[in-house]
Amino acid sequence: MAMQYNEKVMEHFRHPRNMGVIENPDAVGFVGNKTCGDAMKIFLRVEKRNGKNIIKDIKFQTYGCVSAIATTSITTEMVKGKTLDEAYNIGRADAARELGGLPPIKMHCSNLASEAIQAAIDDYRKKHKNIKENV
Amino acid sequence: MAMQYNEKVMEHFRHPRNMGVIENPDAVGFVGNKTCGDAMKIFLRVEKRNGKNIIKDIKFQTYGCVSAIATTSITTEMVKGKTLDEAYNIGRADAARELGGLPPIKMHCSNLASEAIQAAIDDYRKKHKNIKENV
Amino acid sequence: MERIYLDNAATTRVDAEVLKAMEPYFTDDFGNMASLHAWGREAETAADKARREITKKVNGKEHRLVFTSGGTESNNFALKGIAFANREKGRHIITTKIEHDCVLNASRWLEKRGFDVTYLPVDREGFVSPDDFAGAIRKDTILASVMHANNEIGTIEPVRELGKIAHEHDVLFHTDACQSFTKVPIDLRKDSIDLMTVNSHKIYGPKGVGGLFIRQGVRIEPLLHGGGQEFGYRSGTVNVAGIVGFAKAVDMMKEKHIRNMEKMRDLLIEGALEIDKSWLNGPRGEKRLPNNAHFGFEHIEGEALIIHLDLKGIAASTGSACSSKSLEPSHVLTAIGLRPEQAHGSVRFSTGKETTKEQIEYTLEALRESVETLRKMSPFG
Amino acid sequence: MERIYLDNAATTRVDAEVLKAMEPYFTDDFGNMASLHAWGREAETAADKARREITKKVNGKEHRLVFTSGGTESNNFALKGIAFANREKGRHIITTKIEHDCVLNASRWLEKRGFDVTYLPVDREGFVSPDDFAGAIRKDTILASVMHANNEIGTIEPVRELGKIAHEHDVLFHTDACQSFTKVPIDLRKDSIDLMTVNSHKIYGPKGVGGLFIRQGVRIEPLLHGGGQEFGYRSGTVNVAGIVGFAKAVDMMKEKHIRNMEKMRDLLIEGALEIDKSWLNGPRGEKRLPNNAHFGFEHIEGEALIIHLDLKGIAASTGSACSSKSLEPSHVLTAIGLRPEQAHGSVRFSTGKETTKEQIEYTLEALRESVETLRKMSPFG
Ligand SMILES: Cc1ncc(COP(=O)(O)O)c(C=O)c1O
Ligand SMILES: Cc1ncc(COP(=O)(O)O)c(C=O)c1O
Repeated sequence: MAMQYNEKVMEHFRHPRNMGVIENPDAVGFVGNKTCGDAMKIFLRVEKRNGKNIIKDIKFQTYGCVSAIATTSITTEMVKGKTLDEAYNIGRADAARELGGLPPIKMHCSNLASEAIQAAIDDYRKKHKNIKENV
Repeated sequence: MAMQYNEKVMEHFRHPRNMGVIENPDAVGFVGNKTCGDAMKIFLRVEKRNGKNIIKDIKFQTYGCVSAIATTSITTEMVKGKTLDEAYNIGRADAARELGGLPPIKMHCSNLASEAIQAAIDDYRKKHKNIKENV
Repeated sequence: MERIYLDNAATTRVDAEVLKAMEPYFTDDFGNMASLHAWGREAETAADKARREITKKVNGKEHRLVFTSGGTESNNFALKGIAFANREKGRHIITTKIEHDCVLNASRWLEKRGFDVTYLPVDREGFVSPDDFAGAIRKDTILASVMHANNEIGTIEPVRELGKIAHEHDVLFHTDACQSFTKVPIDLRKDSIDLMTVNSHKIYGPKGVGGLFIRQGVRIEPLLHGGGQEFGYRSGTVNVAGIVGFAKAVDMMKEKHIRNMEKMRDLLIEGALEIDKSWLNGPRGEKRLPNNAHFGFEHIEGEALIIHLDLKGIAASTGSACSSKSLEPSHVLTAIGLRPEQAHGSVRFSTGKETTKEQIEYTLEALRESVETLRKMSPFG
Repeated sequence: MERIYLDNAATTRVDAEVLKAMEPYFTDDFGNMASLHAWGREAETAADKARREITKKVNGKEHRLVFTSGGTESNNFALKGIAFANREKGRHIITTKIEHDCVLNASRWLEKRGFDVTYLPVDREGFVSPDDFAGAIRKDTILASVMHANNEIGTIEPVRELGKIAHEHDVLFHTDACQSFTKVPIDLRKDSIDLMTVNSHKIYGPKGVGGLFIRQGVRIEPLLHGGGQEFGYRSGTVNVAGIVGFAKAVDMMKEKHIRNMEKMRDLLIEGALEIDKSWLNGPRGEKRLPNNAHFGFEHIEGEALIIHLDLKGIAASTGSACSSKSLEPSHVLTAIGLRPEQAHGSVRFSTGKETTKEQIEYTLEALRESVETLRKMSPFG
């Protein structure tokens, strides 16, 4: 079946937002692997503002298909500026919806982006907890 | 399957030779029936020449398909002027050959013409025998 | 010599506009629907548009149209696919004695594979009786297949009634609509149809293209296994140009075309019945296909008549044994109770959207002459 | 933007001359081959001429070409038809792990119907070993089906050797020649082939048309039952226009076209292998389809690469899981021993008779860029 990606998906595939790495990030999330054909790495820069942990900057690297790349791209846009709690709750359906839909068979690809962000937030929380405990 | 009749078959179908009846014929042969879709009637006028029984005139009527009509037509041409013995031996393959071939599925239709002639000759011989015996 | 084509039930001319609609899909947008790239997307878009348009014509909201190579494939797919997928439910199938050979021979094949098939009789006009139909349904009946309209004698079967009865007994209902599609209204939902066979070459579309409408949720096994095209129901690279042509043909069939077929059919019937010892097979009026006229002539063998007409440039067809490979007269004519000699003398004329009054007049004249000539040639005449 | 089509193994453009040859059979000589009248005879004459011409190309003196709707139908017909017709003789079938989905899925269906299928492995270049083949033959083996050339990696199988072995053991030999037909010589007699699948849309002919060569005397059951067309082997109104187009396409394939495909293929292979961490799948030289180039690129996911190239106007294909409905990487790439991550990064380019050097150069430039961009995007790059 020819994949019928919409304009917005293609725009994010062509010009992924927030693609790249953050040097010395506050947190990193990595999910997927080469064997299953999709893998993502998320880099976070977190800032405390009014007592809240805000995602100040986010970058990603993705190995995967068009859907994987486009959902990572849009998800990073969606979470930027959000608190970690808010970001954690952005599910896969949100990214697909924000993209205006994905081919049915491709819906599974949108899981990975939110999982990668959750992994990065988990990483941040773990590090932070450790810091607190070590203080 | 479209039936591919050759020119000669079509010529005999279009313009059957010896079609019609002989009034007060010397012999008549009838084979086939409506149920099986083919039926033929042969009328003979027989003449003794040099001690031989010669077919002087022959006419036919045929109910049937293109092959049936064309083979009757050509068979009457083939036997005209022949002795009864010669005519009796003209088989079905001869008519089909003389026509330049028939579609394989139609070969059975060529039986009927020679059978009708044989029936007419049988009729003639029966009558003749009777005449002799009755003299 | 003008040539007059009155065999539109066998196949039709591809309309020039249909060909025009197809052309880009041969040489420009020629892609494989399964491809990821632009060519693939163009092909898929075109095929899906065609699918939607055709489906709309028959109110197929709950159905999926699966494209196939024609009516024969669709009927084989429907019967064998339903039988194999539902054999745990039962092994009994109901059909009729007057179906197209492809339904009958697929049924016979299924009989050899352990299925039990009832072939319903029809009356003298070719109608299946709803009572017979209801009476044939058993506990283990899984499928009933009754054609929408008969290809020889033009009888339009009471599918709405039959479909309703089938559904009351939880039996799937299939109809072969190759002859009636776009010519006789049908509504997949209101007519309780689970599966419907259609094809393109009877309605001025290309040969080699057909479809099977399948109600969603119906269990059916593919006939062609492979790459999983057509929602997994029918594998094989999709014939996009053909499908586009099919949709265009469906779109082009208008009320006025059907009215013309009907008018020409009626002129033909009127004129032919003036010939001595002739009769009409199939019903008259509303319950007859708009383009079908089917006659019997006593003391005439059909093939000879067809070829005689052919020599005068007229195309028609016959159910005579002599024209068939089996050398049996048409099973349809036998089923309506004709004696063999009556079946031998049968001729079908099927009018088209382009048939003219002049053509019908010329045909009637030729018919009269040919019947006379052949009767004169016959020992029965 | 110039658009460059390098997916000729998926399907090809219908050649303008092929379309021209077909046109009269849509709108003028549109008859049904089964009809008795002039239109029917014209159709039959055209189809028989096409049949003879195509058959001559492969020295099919002892074979009958039965027209079908394409490669998928022919393969389903061959496997199921031989299996059902010869099941008294035995229930074992041999095929390979790298057949087209239609052979594999027809085989799996037969397994559910009581047949036993051996799927032979292949080596890293995709070759079936004649020793393995001979070793797999059992007393109850009725059929072996090995493709002539693989559609993904272009490997040309040693069918002559395999056919000979099959015949020595009284096993029928079928080959799927959809990819190789007219491009790689084959001789039905010398290559000991009983059945051969061919299709039209891979060689600049129309989609929806194919054929199965059947050696006379081979017992085979029809897949499509019905009116008894095609010598009783394949029912359904014959797609005359399509068949005429198929024959024209066969006729038009000339040595120079094949030489061009080959030259362009080699340029592509040479250039692509200069890219870092790239490799060629399938063999080199004589034993490779003239139009097939199949690469792997490390750290690349195939679908993303295909769409990247598509944005640059280039059509290619991939065996990546992401591009398939099953979400499994290509069974062919798995069979030659690629790890899943290697299979994901695979791309097939298939050249055509019209492919130019400039197109290949542009493609190589685009390929280099796309691979670089995607690798930069990747966490593994
Ligand atoms: C009623 C009916 N069913 C099925 C078919 C077979 O369709 P096709 O010729 O497209 O295979 C036909 C016509 O040939 C038909 O008239
Ligand atoms: C090797 C092979 N076999 C079979 C097929 C199926 O042929 P078709 O698309 O004509 O059904 C193809 C192409 O799709 C193929 O490449």
